[in-house]
Amino acid sequence: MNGPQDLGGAMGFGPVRPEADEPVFHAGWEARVLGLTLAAGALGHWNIDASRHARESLPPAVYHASSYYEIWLRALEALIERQGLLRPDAPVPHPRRLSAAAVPAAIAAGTDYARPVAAPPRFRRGDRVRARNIHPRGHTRLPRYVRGHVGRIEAEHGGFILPDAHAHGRGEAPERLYTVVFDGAELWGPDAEPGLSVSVDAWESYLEPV
Amino acid sequence: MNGPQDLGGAMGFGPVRPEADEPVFHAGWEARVLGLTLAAGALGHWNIDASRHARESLPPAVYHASSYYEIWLRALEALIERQGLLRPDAPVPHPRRLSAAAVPAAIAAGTDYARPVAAPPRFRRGDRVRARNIHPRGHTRLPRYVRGHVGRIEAEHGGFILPDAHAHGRGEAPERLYTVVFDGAELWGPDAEPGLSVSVDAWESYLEPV
Amino acid sequence: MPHDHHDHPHHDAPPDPMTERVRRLEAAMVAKGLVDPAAIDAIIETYAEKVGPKNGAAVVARAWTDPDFADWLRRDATAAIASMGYAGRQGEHMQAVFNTPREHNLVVCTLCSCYPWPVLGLPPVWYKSPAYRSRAVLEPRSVLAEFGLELPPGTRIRVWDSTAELRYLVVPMRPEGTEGMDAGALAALVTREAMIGTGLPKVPKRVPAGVPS
Amino acid sequence: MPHDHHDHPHHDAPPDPMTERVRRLEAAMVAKGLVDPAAIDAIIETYAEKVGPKNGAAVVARAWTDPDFADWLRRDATAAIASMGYAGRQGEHMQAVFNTPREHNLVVCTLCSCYPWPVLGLPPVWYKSPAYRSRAVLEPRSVLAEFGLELPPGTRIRVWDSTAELRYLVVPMRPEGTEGMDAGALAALVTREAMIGTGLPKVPKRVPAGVPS
Repeated sequence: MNGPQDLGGAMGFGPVRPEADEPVFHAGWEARVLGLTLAAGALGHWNIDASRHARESLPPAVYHASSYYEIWLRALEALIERQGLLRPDAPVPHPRRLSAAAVPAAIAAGTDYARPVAAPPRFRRGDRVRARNIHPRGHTRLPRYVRGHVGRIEAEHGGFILPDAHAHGRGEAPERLYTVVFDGAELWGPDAEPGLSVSVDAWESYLEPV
Repeated sequence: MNGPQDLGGAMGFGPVRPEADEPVFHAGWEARVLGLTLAAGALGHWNIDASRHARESLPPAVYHASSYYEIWLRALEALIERQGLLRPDAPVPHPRRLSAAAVPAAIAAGTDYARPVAAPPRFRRGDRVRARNIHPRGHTRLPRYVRGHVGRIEAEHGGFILPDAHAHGRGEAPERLYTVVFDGAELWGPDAEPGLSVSVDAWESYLEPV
Repeated sequence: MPHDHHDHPHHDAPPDPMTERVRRLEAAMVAKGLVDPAAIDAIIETYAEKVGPKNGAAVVARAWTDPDFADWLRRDATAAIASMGYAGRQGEHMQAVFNTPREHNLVVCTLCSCYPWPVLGLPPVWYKSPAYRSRAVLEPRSVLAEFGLELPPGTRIRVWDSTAELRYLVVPMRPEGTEGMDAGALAALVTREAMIGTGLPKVPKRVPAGVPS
Repeated sequence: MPHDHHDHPHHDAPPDPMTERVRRLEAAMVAKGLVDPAAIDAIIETYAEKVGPKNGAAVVARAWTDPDFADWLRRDATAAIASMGYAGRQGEHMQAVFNTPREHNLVVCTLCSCYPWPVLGLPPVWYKSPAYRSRAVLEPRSVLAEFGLELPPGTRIRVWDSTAELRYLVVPMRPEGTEGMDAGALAALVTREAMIGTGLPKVPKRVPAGVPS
């Protein structure tokens, strides 16, 4: 979706403000939100794409006025509500509750997002491709600033779960993933900084041959 | 600028909510802001393009969290501050203060934004043109959703003050203005509603031949 | 002083922050001789009481009943509308766009809130809302549905994004069953929404005998 | 219970609204058996104390000192990095990108905050900020200037927008004057910013005698 998360090329946010000796968390509640989000994710009711979609689905005024962990918190609240996890009739405890003992292994394992794809790659390294001009109402990982623009395939990474399907309960629908490089002037025209190139990682259905 | 004002095609703002029997103002302060903005504009320190730029230059979080007249108020405050109109050494009263008696004539007169342009039009009705892929840091009236897309010249309106210059004290720099029509599928690809076309009014330097 | 009569629905409650903020700004501007409170009052009075969609409705009704005027409106909307006394601020460069059975017109300003003040008055909140501004150019049919307007599937939609100083007035099609009505009666059918494109004119209350509704 | 020990810098002040809101949510989730407070503590402890940019610095220093490892890192960063014990969540699919005199790499996630947790820990606030996310792809040179980094005009900038599950680690060029240093000493020069691309490695404090600084 063309939501508030799609920030590439937007203006008006002011300077970047690095913080010297920045702590990992700026308040105790931020740490709790991180922990709650990861632990709740382990329950299996949603995946990372659904989480991201919950965040980008916050009203833009809320998204822009919220700190990062506040966005996480609001999305977590929304996911819990949607799944009814706090309803009186939900079983207690949840059968997949993450135990403290299981945390190190869960973090160390992560989640493998790669999936085999039988069909041969549609594009090869060096091919010129156009990022499709799509404007889906749901989740996508093709940012608006590259849509309609022509780039070059730099690498093919094999199959990966497609977020556009996965975020909405439509399965993993794996597709090949490519790194596509765009010249700065192709993306930003005469206002591009000289000597710039920008790449995105794009699923095959995001691309069309030129 | 690619600021918070550039809303065409953005998602996440929810339904449009028409209000039955809507009053002209929803609070007394809204009416005062309208009046103050128009009266302050008559002082001659800024033009309509500078006003619009002051509004779109609000931080996106502020812009999105503010009601419309709140945006006007914040921009008015910023313009007054920038021009130093409330500084102790400013002359009192302002020599161009708008009197109540002059209000009807000022409103009735409006401002003629048309300007003669000697050069012949670069484009003719029916010409295919591309909206240029510009990303100026300052004010522009070419919305992001048409940039890079091909449309057709539907009308040529003669010369008009160029906002991109006028907003920034760079004179009127008049250029010919065109109505350019885009097919919905050209703008939005496969996600376009069928039977849609969208036009913008674009200055000559916003366009290039195809 | 009239400018002190802001609305105070609850005289025992403290004024809200925006009221206070605006009052302070106005006081400072008045003290510096930048604005005359009576001028503010006059501006407000103009848009609260004098200028509104009745002006545009009169223009549309005349276009429905006077083919020469309709032709003039099509060729030079600024002059045609000014001839009826509606001119000035935010209507300096007018364009009238005519609905047809094949194409419906819809007006938006995605970048701010451009709107033809002399014929429609000040824009409603929804016209200025991010929801309308973002969606009117992308999914106008969905937007129209939220206004209760379902166009035939074959009707094309033409959206006019007011990105310059041209201001658009939609001239809707004259409703059926209005053959015997004069311009005054017709104007009462022409809503603000019909002149933006988010609505259609009202159907006349009494259909003349013999005309199928 | 450790999860009750949120930071309370002022014990006499009421907790702030976010602290309260999170505490209420956690209490409800604990009551329903959705989360174990000790598991939350373990997650926090992992990222507050165990995982951080020191991991990535060790990877970079080894790449500087071990050509075979550098080659492996280039070909299969996930496996090469995992061989040093850094793997798992938000680092499942790693890619190392090497700065050269001709091209400088910069990593961003315009759509959220994708970041290689096993090698860099959790991202700093600026990395997640709208300012960085919006500008890194449009005007990286201006962004780098705000970090005090001025690249030679002839150096190209390559920005990697992390739009999928690949996570990027920038391998900066080894600073001059570090010829005699071992991997441990070199790792101390490798800042988090150098591995995102918004900085360069620190210059060694003591330049060996005879080597011009």
